[in-house]
Amino acid sequence: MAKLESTLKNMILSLLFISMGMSAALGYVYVLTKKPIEEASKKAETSAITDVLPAFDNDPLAEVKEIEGLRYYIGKNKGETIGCAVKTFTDKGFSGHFELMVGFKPDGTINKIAVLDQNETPGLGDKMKTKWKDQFNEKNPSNFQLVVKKDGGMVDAITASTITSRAFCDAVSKAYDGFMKNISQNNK
Amino acid sequence: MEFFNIIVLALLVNNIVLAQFLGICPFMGVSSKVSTSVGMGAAVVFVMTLANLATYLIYNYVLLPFDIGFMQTITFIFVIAFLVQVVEIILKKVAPELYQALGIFLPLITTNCAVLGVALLAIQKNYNLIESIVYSSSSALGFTLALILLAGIREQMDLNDTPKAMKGVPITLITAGLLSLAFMGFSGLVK
Amino acid sequence: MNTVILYAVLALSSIGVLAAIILYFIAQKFKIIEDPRIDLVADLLPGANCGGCGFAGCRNMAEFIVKNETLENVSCPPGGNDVLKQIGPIIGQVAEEKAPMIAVLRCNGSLKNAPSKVKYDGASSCFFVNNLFSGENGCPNGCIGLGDCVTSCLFDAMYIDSETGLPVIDNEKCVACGACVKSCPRAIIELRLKGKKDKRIFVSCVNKEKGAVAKKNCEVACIGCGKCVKECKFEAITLSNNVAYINFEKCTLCRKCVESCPTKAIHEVNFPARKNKEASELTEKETIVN
Amino acid sequence: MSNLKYFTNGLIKDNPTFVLLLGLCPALAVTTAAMNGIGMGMATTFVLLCSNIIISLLKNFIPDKVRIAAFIVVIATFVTIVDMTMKAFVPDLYKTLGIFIPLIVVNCIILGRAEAFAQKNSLVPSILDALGMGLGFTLAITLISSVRELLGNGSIFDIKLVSENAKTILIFVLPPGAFITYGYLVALFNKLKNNK
Amino acid sequence: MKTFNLGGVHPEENKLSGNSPIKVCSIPTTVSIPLAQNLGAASVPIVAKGEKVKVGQLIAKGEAFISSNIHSSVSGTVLKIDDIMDASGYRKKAIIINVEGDEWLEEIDRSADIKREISYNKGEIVSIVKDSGVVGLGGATFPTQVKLMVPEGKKAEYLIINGVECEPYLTSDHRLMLEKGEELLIGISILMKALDVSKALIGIENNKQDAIANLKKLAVNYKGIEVHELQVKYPQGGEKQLIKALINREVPSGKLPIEVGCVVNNVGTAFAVYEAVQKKKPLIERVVTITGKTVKNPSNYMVRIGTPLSFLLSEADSMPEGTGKVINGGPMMGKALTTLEIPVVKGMSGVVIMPEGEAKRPNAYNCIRCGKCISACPMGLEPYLIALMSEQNKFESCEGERVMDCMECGSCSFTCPSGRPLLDMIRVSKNKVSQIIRLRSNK
Amino acid sequence: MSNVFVVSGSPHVHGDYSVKKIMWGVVLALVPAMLVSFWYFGIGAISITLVAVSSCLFFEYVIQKYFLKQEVTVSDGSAVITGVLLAFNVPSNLPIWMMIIGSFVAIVIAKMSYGGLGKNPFNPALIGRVFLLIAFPVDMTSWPLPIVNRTVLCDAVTGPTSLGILKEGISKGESVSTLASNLPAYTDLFIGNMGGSLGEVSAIALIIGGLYMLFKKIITWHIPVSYILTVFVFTGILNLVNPEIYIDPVFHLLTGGLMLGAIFMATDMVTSPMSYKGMLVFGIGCGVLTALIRIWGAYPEGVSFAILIMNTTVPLINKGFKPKQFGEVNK
Ligand SMILES: Cc1cc2nc3c(=O)[nH]c(=O)nc-3n(C[C@H](O)[C@H](O)[C@H](O)COP(=O)(O)O)c2cc1C
Ligand SMILES: Cc1cc2nc3c(=O)[nH]c(=O)nc-3n(C[C@H](O)[C@H](O)[C@H](O)COP(=O)(O)O)c2cc1C
Ligand SMILES: Cc1cc2nc3c(=O)[nH]c(=O)nc-3n(C[C@H](O)[C@H](O)[C@H](O)COP(=O)(O)O)c2cc1C
Ligand SMILES: Cc1cc2nc3c(=O)[nH]c(=O)nc-3n(C[C@H](O)[C@H](O)[C@H](O)CO)c2cc1C
Ligand code: SF4
Ligand code: SF4
Ligand code: SF4
Ligand code: SF4
Ligand code: FES
Repeated sequence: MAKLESTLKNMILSLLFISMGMSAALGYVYVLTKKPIEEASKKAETSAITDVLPAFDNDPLAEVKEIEGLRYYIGKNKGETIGCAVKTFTDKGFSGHFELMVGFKPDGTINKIAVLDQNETPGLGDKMKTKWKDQFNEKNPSNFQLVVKKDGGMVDAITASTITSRAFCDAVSKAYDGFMKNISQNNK
Repeated sequence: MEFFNIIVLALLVNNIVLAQFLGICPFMGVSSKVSTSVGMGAAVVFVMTLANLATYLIYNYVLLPFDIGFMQTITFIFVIAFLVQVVEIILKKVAPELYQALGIFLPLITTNCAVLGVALLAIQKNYNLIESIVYSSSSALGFTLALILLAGIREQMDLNDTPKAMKGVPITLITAGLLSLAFMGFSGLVK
Repeated sequence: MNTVILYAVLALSSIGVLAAIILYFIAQKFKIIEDPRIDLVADLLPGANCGGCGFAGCRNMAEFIVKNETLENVSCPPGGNDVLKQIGPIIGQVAEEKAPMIAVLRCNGSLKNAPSKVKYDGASSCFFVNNLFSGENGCPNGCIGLGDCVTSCLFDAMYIDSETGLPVIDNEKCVACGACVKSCPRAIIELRLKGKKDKRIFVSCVNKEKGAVAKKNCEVACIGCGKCVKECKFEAITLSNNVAYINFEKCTLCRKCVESCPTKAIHEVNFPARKNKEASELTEKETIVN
Repeated sequence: MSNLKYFTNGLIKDNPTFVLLLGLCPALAVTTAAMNGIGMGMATTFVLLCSNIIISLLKNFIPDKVRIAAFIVVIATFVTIVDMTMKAFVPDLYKTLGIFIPLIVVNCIILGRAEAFAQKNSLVPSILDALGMGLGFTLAITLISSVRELLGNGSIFDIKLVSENAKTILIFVLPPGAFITYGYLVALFNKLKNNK
Repeated sequence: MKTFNLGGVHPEENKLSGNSPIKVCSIPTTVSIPLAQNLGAASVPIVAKGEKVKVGQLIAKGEAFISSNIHSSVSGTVLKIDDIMDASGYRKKAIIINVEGDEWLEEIDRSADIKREISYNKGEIVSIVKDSGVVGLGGATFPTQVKLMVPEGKKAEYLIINGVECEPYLTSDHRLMLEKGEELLIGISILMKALDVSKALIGIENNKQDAIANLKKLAVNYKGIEVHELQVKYPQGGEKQLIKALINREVPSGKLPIEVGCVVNNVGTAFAVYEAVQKKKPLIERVVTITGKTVKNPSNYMVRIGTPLSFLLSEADSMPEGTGKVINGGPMMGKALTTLEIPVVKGMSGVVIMPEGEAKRPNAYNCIRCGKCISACPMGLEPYLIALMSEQNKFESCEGERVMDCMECGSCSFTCPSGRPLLDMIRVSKNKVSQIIRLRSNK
Repeated sequence: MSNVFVVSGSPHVHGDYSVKKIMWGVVLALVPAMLVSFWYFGIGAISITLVAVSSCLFFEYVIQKYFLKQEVTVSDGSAVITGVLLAFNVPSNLPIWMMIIGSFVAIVIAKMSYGGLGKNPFNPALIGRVFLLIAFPVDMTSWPLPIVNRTVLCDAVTGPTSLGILKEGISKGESVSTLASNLPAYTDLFIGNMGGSLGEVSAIALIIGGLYMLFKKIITWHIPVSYILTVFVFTGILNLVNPEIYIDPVFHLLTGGLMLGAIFMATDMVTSPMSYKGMLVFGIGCGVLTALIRIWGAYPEGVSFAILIMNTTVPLINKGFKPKQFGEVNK
């Protein structure tokens, strides 16, 4: 079969048909994947919350509070508040922005921390994803100074990544302050 | 100061070629002579700024209102390809000499990830219209800068008889690597 | 839900149609008349942009072919005759069937045949030496052996034999682009008919000096004695400026002249060995390089 | 040419990454870990395959003047499909590959192939060509990313080969390392190819 | 002290023969007088085989505009006109004469008297210079009469006399200035008259104090002639450099000295002009320095043109064992010879003999981009760049780098720490570029 | 005559410069600084220097002999300079294997890949050093403190460099005057009694070497002087604006590798411009970048990066700043 000539009519028609067909296909796939995408992002959040809080039986996502840019997820077990996961962030990282999920026990003690989203340098700043962050577990910022040792605090910095470590502390402090101000009183 | 930050960041610290790996194909292909790389750079600055303006408008005034953000990629690339073709046709007629110098690169620009990449990144970074234009033009200038530096070095290497095994692509890639190594010195200049 | 699909279809289609219309009108308005055949020809060329044809890249050659509508004087070494044959119909020409050629070195002034009288110490360039003096062996027309031809060959078809100090042409690789011919400051290399079964006969000397002088510098110089001219029944050999030349279009490869030359300046290549033992030494060893 | 040849061409003779030097950006950007290489390669192969199929089927319905536009629409569609699918089902990989998923659109390989091949050939060779090219690309970038992961992180496919505290040559997972690794691999590839 | 500002080098001076007075070389049994002895077209012979000639008799005529006459330097019979090896390294036509006695043309004044007053006018001087076959003896052998005909619209202000002799080893000009000062100054006055200029400047490097003193003393009697002492720096003898050093004017790229109102002549040329005009003696002999570190008696000889070099060397008893290189001219610009069987010609100011060790060039390595060649180049070129471009056959680019301005002084090759044969490659480029230029102007 | 004459184009004599003389001259000029480093950093410094030099020589030999198959020119001394300068740019307690990697990068990647001496666009020693800095940031930034004539191989006492102290402090919001007590005295800085890379510490030793090279005409004054002067003026102006944030320029001159960089590394003829004008532009560029990076960049020390970045511009500078030509025709 011969190729279609490049007349105006043919050009428009063929492009039109292709565009229509393709965009219809796209729209269809979009509709199909919409749910799974939402679920996937929910799952990521839930699993982070699960990571940082002690066992809970409610759906923290349902009771999320958003105050001043931080999100608070309350975890309850048999109706009793067992803690709060705070989604926090900092812009002071070596590569700027990164996000953490910090789990607090009702008294403000840090339970665990998970790293959500970060662009720090592989091998340097991104070591914060490793065991390094476990040093915060079971520490209460009221007596555990969230400042790297170099600056007179109590946190061991990641080697050669003081900037990241400082930013990490910044994010955790932000979460702690917010938690103390907005959540722990409310719940008391 | 905000603009200054965007410019320094895009031009030096996060240079789209040397740190973000966008537009490597033309970076490798059109960097053998300084004069052509200047032409290519100019073409990219022009197209990239124009494309960013267009994609910004389309995204914010067509895709978002209709809630079809997922059509981003397809509409953007379409608009870019369209723009490039228009520029090519017009250039061929209006400035044939410029076309002789840049003509072959214009099709290359469509297939240059930098243009689409920067358009996507500008949306991702939530820039407003002016920021987005500043960002795209300084990214393009960053591309041009890297391109011209590499072209200078390649011209010099051309006279210098590089070892056969390394000649051509390998040594160009390694030079780009060392260029990127040097550019890491800019890191932290602005946040 | 379906509105999403609807919007998507509408948005893309309208952008598409709009773009097509604008593009069409712009294309009309800014139309340039360029011979479409240029594209066709350029598509056929190998695209190696090797410059072997003498143009700056394949497209330039395509433009030349189309503009002049001729295939005369053009050749594409990597593509060979096949490509020209394919191009022919596009420009309404039949490619001239060119007999295959090959580069031939017309000098045998090896280190042994023409020993060095002085020593040269400087830039490795035949061109330069040619301007400086007659060369280490004193022959003002002979091969200098610094390999300007070798560097000019884009096809790796030449190398300098360290024993003879002369360039050797690899029959397998040579595509007869003639780059070496142009690069030799002494016009020693010639493109000659490849010959049936690669058989060739030629005078391997270009020295224009008088016989005695030439002979003093180089044992195998053509001394212009004219014996071969008399021997050749096909009038293929001419003598001028004290040196004989065999016209390859007239030569029938009968090999008579080879034996007649007192200085063994006429070379035969790729002939079977002769019965006569002495003469067989004349047969140039075929160098086959892998 | 036998059909098989269409397939094998992309692997060595016309390897998109080492010989044709198309699609350099992903080959440098996402190759910090071997896994990324595979993911990117597969995504690209998928788009390549689908668009080659559609284009070779549609080629006669597309007038020359709009052929590029039409190719782009087709390719962009499949890219967006991949994009959404990966977002839904492999969100972690999706995150690391980042902007380079939508950029498959412009990835010169695909355009190059659509222009050079699918437009001129029928269905079967187009499919084989797409598979060959895709596989060639995948193998090549997986190779690059393995080297980089090994040197820069001491691991391969996330399996640590050296102790947790051992020092690795970080720079290989950073941009300069990408260029340098790629450069030497191209040199090596040329050398092996020429020696054959 | 004056000198030029840009570039320049200072090779070891080695003026070994500076103190040895000019000796007269005896006459050989045959002489070969090449027909190509000047820049421009070769001369056309007007004698035939078997013809008898006298000393000073015209034997070949310069017919082209830039060409020059040739006279017999001996008396005898023309043996043949044949190809002989000459200093160019190729065989060229020469008139070969069998020497019989020493019979001069009558009109030539062979007395030692100095003839001071100049009885010819401008036009007559030029035609005598032309008839006598005087060419530039500074090395370029440019026919002197052409220089004396200042083109329409140009005006000469200064006559510049080149007594610099910046080449290491050579001393022929030095000895001439010392021994023939008076004649030299008269020659200069003749040139001044021919050019219609009122000022002549003699530039001499300060390693020739005796010559400077001698000329300064004599010059007081000559109006308009000044002697200038110059700092030693190679290549001050290059005419553009000399003009820059003496009157601080720069000859524009691609232009001749007359552009800035100068005509430059060598001291040897001025002396030859004196002899031609005042003594009716054509250019049949010249001073040649025979020198070298291994040479027993480095000395200066007055030699008849056409004398075989081997004859001259055996007369000077100076062909030491272990000779590696014999150079026609100085070590910076001279030409290495392939054989001693070549005749002395008008352009031969000296012969430097080098032992094998000294003759060996250093091994060449990569350019280390040290820039020494740039600071050495008196023309402000970038020799490293031109040489690299030339190696890569990028001759169009070479033209853009003004390769044609290079005067082949060799300062660049001399300084290059990597031993690169820069000038060799630049010469290739100059040749190719002039081909390109010729092709272009033919189109 | 039995002699075979040699024929060549002119000139037939050659000056007494040679690559070997130049390179070994630089090595000699490096000796004072080397001795100071041995004095302050002891065996660590000696072994690091030895390892760097010998591995540079080894890599160059292997590549020339077995890969490029060309004449081996390791004796020209350029690889020795690269080795010494590389060693000068690292802390004396750097693990040996890292030093070997650094030498590999410097010689194989930065130099021999381009074809060897004279062809590399980037300063090999600096490429080696920056590569190490980015690859092993921890080891490359823990500096042993100088102890006069010490003999312990790996001393545990490490501390930041003066510039490091300054940068840390400023970034925490402290002022220069409060930090001054932590910084070494200027006399110590001048003779080299401070923490830092091997060879960068002693300004006086480096200057002596520089004067020697100037005297021997190995380098010209243009790059070092314009470089140092630019840093002085730049930081001086900032110091005048706000002395509490920007320390005085003399401190900048004496710390970090400025002297080492300006005298030995920016002057590498291979990777610096050819014309005097170009050299001045290069020096000023290095100066501005050094100050920028030191004051606002992520790294406390900017010399290596500044020189490398300027190296990238050298071909363009060479194109833009040609030497003055004789008889230039003004258009
Ligand atoms: C390529 C590169 C990436 C870096 N990434 C990080 C990073 O992710 N986090 C960080 O804190 N510092 C990073 N740095 C900064 C340096 O490691 C710097 O030396 C360090 O922040 C300061 O040293 P200290 O942590 O030992 O005080 C990076 C530097 C470079 C060159
Ligand atoms: C083609 C040509 C024409 C010349 N015409 C003149 C001229 O008209 N007047 C003049 O004074 N010199 C003329 N010269 C001579 C040059 O100025 C110069 O003296 C000569 O080339 C030798 O100079 P050198 O020994 O410095 O190379 C001419 C030279 C050439 C090659
Ligand atoms: C590099 C160079 C060096 C020269 N040195 C001398 C010199 O030392 N003495 C001299 O008389 N001419 C020297 N010349 C030749 C002069 O440039 C010029 O041609 C000559 O003085 C003109 O005079 P003539 O025509 O009488 O020979 C030199 C030329 C060049 C290019
Ligand atoms: C004055 C001078 C400075 C040099 N500086 C360096 C240097 O900083 N780094 C280096 O690797 N080599 C240096 N070299 C040696 C040599 O030039 C260098 O290895 C080349 O860059 C290799 O091609 C220097 C040489 C000289 C003469
Ligand atoms: S044939 Fe010609 S170019 Fe080749 S080596 Fe001989 S002289 Fe040189
Ligand atoms: S350059 Fe000569 S030898 Fe090489 S391919 Fe061309 S004709 Fe043959
Ligand atoms: S020979 Fe030419 S390039 Fe070299 S220094 Fe002299 S004038 Fe300059
Ligand atoms: S003098 Fe030699 S090494 Fe130095 S720049 Fe010139 S050519 Fe290169
Ligand atoms: S993949 Fe080719 S420009 Fe990015």
